Amino acid sequence: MADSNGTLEYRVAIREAIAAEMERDETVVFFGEDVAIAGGVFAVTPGLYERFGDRVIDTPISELAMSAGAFGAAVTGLRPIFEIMFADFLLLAMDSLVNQAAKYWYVSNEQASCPLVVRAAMGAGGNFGAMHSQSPIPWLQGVPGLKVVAPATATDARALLRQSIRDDNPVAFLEHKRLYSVKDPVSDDDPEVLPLGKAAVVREGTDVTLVSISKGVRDCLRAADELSERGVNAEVVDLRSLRPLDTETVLNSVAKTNRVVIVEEGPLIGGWGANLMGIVAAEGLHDLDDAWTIACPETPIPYSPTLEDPFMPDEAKIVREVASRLGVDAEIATGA
Amino acid sequence: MADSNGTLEYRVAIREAIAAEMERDETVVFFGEDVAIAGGVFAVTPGLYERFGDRVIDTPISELAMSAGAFGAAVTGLRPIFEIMFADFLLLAMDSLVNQAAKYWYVSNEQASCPLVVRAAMGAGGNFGAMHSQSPIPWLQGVPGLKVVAPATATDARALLRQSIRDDNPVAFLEHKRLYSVKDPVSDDDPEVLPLGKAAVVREGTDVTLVSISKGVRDCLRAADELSERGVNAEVVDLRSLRPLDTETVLNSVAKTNRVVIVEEGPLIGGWGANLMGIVAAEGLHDLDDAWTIACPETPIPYSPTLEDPFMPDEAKIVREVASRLGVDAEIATGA
Amino acid sequence: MAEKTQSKAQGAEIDAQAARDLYRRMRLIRTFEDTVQQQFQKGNVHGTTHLYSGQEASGVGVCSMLTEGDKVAGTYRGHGHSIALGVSPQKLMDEMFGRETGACGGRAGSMNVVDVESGLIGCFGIVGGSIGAATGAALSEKLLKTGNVAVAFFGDGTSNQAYFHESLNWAQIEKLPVVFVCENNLYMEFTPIENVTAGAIGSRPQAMGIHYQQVDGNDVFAVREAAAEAIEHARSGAGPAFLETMTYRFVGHSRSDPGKYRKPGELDEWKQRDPLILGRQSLQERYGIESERLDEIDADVAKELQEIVERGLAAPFPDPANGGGEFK
Amino acid sequence: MAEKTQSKAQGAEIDAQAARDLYRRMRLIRTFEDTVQQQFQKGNVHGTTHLYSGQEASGVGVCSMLTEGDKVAGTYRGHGHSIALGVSPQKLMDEMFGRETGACGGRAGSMNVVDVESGLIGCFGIVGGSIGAATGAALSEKLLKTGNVAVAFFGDGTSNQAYFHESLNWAQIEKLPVVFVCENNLYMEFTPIENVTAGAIGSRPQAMGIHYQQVDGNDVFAVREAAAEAIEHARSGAGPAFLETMTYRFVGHSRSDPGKYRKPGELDEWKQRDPLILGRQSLQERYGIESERLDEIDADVAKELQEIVERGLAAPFPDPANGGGEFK
Ligand SMILES: Cc1ncc(C[n+]2csc(CCOP(=O)(O)OP(=O)(O)O)c2C)c(N)n1
Ligand SMILES: Cc1ncc(C[n+]2csc(CCOP(=O)(O)OP(=O)(O)O)c2C)c(N)n1
Ligand SMILES: [Mg+2]
Ligand SMILES: [Mg+2]
Repeated sequence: MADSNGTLEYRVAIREAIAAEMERDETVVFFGEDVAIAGGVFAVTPGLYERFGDRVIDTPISELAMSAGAFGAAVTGLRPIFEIMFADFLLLAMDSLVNQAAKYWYVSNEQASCPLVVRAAMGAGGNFGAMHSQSPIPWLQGVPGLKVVAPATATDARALLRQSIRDDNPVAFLEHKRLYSVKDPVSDDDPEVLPLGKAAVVREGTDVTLVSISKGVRDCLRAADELSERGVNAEVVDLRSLRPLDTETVLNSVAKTNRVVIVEEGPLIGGWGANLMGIVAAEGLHDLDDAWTIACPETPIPYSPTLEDPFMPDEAKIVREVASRLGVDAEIATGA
Repeated sequence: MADSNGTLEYRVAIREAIAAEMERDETVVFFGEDVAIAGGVFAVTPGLYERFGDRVIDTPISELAMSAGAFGAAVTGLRPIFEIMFADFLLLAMDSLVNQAAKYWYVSNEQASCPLVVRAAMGAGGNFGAMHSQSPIPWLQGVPGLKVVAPATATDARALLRQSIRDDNPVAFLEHKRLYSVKDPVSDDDPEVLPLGKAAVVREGTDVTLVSISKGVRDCLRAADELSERGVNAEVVDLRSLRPLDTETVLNSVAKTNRVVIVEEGPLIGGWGANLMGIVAAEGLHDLDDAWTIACPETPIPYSPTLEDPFMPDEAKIVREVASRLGVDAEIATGA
Repeated sequence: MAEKTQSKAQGAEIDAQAARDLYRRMRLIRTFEDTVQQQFQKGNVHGTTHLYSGQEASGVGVCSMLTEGDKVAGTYRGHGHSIALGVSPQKLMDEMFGRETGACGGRAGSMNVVDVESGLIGCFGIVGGSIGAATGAALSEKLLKTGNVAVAFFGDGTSNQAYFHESLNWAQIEKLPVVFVCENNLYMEFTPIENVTAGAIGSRPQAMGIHYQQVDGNDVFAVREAAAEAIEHARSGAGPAFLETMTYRFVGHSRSDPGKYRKPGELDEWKQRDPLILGRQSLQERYGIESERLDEIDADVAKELQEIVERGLAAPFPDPANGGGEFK
Repeated sequence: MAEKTQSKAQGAEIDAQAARDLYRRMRLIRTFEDTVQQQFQKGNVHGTTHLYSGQEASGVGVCSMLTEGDKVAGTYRGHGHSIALGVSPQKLMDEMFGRETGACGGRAGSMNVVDVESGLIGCFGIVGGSIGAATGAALSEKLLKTGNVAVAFFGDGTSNQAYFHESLNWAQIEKLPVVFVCENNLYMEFTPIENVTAGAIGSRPQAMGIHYQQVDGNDVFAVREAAAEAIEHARSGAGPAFLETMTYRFVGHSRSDPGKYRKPGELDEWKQRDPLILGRQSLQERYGIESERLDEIDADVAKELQEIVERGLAAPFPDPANGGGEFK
């Protein structure tokens, strides 16, 4: 629901999506550590336990049992949503997600689906240190059968989470911690659901295509604003999901702009950014005049603000790199 | 040691590397499930327990404790090697590998290193089914601090494993199951160790660069032989490791051939192949006339031979695709 | 699932016909496994297999006490769990053969069979997976108020693994209707279980206050009785039950197994307690069924397996063009 | 590490000076944590913090019984473990401030501190990590025959997690010299531990035959005595020991915690058993140390912390150009 300013907070959007689907479908259940009585450590889920009773469950610190429990429940009639508090802890749950849930529909010869959603808070920028700041996308993207969704706005979060819950196979739904408190305008036309695997051109442009997901999209949009003041007209693509991966939307944009910059919060090597670049390059090689990826250094994520800030692929870095490669004055472009 | 034909079996190469390093350095220890008394389910490590006694340890089925145990031992004076029987089970051990071992040297501000090696048998082609056939590279490559090594030949395996054991930080050492029984010629000039992160041009050519790792390199070499009969002169690059990633060797080759084909046993989306392609494309865009990746379908790995065989990116597929894109008669090229 | 429905009505007490069925099912598993072994050697079964030979009374005894809608999670040693539950041996053999007519169309293979219609949510090639999955299935049964239970089969070696600990605790906290069946065949692969396990396995569930029983896993009637109690406990809402069936594997752990780890004489001793021998004795003693009648069953099963192999080898292989494309 | 070396020689019995040191160290932790809290509010400490206030006797009691070369693995609630072990509070505070002079040069932050020179192999932000790491460290001590032990600190809620089960079993099988210290503060974050834990935590190590003791975790002398026994057990080669210290957290779980989950009156009751109050009583009763002497210690510590903050805030931030480049 919109607040009095007509905006919706990201964390509220998540809560509303869960509530709406639990209302709509009795088989939807939700569990995680301190998600019920306490309402979650990021204050995302207060009120759900009061409203849905024993369908909202506080669990022990047992990430693997949660993941396997969601799998077992999903293949026997429930549609579980479960929360892994920090995405970094997904590593403890991965055997079940990857070896059980992601493979079930295919290996069972399509006898049965496995409709589960794992939600997790990801991302750096909050000085949480190396084990509470990672993006899990590199670990998860190369798993056929596991969809990976990461919304950039509150309204997208609501619609994509509702669709993820309705999806008949496993979805990793990743919420960037730096987005929980952002607010986005809502309107009556906002769709109830958005399809998984459909990217969006969130800003039209002609000179260069900026591609990202989750928080990175917001950085790209701000960078595009700044670049436009320097005469660079950037198009921005929000991938919304990394599996399924909508390469077509990216290729169409690149065919127009002939330049692509992919912005990833994570390492270059083994990251989704260069992976997408490789797919785009193979298919659209002769459309490309320039192409590069802006990612993080190849180290763990440091704690201190003076180390973490420059570690991030932020707006300033995007503006600087695009301006310099496109021959626009970088100094002016960074707003200095 | 070479057998009477002057060749070395891949599994023996692994065994010799472990034995040589245990001999050389008393702090090297080795543990895993049934690796000691039974000598390992792939018959890789018989004799080590008899030779090194309590430095070779049979463990319970506790992949996470093994991984964390290796970490704790590595930061307090041992150099553990441990075996995860099938690489698919690495998912159970990943929290410690990624959140503890890979980050230690950096996060501790370089106070201490974490010299451990995790060995695992990976790969499809043996009809082991979806949970015993995976390549774990997509899960592991995007982890700064964790080296990923996967040798293609017995002699490389020996030299790379010895160097991995000597390396001061964690290495995932991946052995393709279909390679254990291959034999490669040995010579007195074989190096004792090979550096990690250095690719090798294992066949020189001028028309197209084929890039792979592990078993894929052997498929590329055979494909190159066949292609040469059709007049296509392929260069083959063995990456040897995927982190560090030797993009320079690939770029140098591509500058010469102007065409690159990357062959990966794994999915395209989220895979290392397209990731490398993206890095190469960004740096060598204007050298490239053609570029594509040969990977597996985006599904789990099927069991039945009639499903698994065509699932693999094998020699025939490489020949067919290269021949067809280079305008050589594909039918002849496939050897039909 | 006629047998299962019947047995629910009766508790562990059964008539001669049902008793004969128990024996038949154990024989079916044994002959199935012998056949898999032969067919493996002929190159018709691929990859690897883990046979259930020697442990038949455990799976058959437990599954014979289940009822319509109950769920089972088996292991990579799952042919026995599957057949005990009522999965068609034809579909199972066809799966081993990698045929389109297999339980999973040839996609799964020996270690990962799923058969939803029988309640087999899956066989789990990765140790411990069955425990986590059955716990989740039990969450469904509880929240959907079905009155059903879920059963997890797993081995002794699995008690040292993450899924075991986390799932047992969660199941007990949530009072889930799940029965944990630990088939203790004394070895984790080639390693004697005591070498890798601290304390008795049974003391672990007991430390969590979980209802625990240990039973002779080679005596199908003893297993039935114990299973009746365990299942009743779980079904009643009192929380999980843990049943440890003491048994022994007569064949290699998987297809390549030197068997050197066995203690001298151990295999022979256990073979005297072969579940089929014990089963025959019980049928004679309890129901007066003559040896000849049981020989007839054996012959009948042998014939059934022959026909299964013939049909299976004649079945088509799956076409890679079907499915295998974009993931749903 | 003078205190530690000394205490080894003496066992749990100590003289007045050493007793005063124990008290001082507990006060140092408390004041350190209060200071972190203040500095967090001022924006000088970043991210999140989990304070040890109320649990001081546990860490100080255990670490006071360690000797040169012993290893400790702490948790995200690790400032107390670190200071108890002898990590410089200046280096620790500088780390919270994100400075180059911090224990890890500002790379680690509150949750992941490593201080090799003190034997702190790490603080583990991910629950259970400390257990696995200390078990591995104990493998080193055993195979390298150092005569040292490794200690894992962790909370009650962590007893439901994978690392706990797998590592305890392995440690017992291998008879590793590791002491598992479970600091039972009654809550897993905001959830009463009994809501998420089946049975008593202590019955779990006992089920594996692991030496187990439970002790009043707010009485530093009681903890010392129990720790002496546990450490001696581990050091002797008899295998791991498990010590459960019963205690209570006086502040929020982490920086944002409404505290609504506490039972009425519970906090007040525990505050009467504040380890610092109990410590003062013991020092008076056992050693006749007057209250004024202890007030002097308090004042001294307060001054020390003030200086620490001043120096810390004057220290340089790390330069991203140093390190952070290619991984070794
Ligand atoms: C997580 C995991 N680790 C290792 C293996 C390899 N493995 C397959 S069966 C087995 C032994 C299991 O022993 P137990 O639980 O006693 O069952 P049994 O085979 O005796 O029936 C092992 C180690 C596996 N499948 N999964
Ligand atoms: C694997 C994992 N899951 C969840 C968390 C988030 N978390 C941090 S502390 C904590 C509670 C731990 O409780 P307990 O073990 O009792 O220790 P305490 O905080 O009370 O000292 C949780 C759930 C985590 N850090 N790691
Ligand atoms: Mg066993
Ligand atoms: Mg606690």
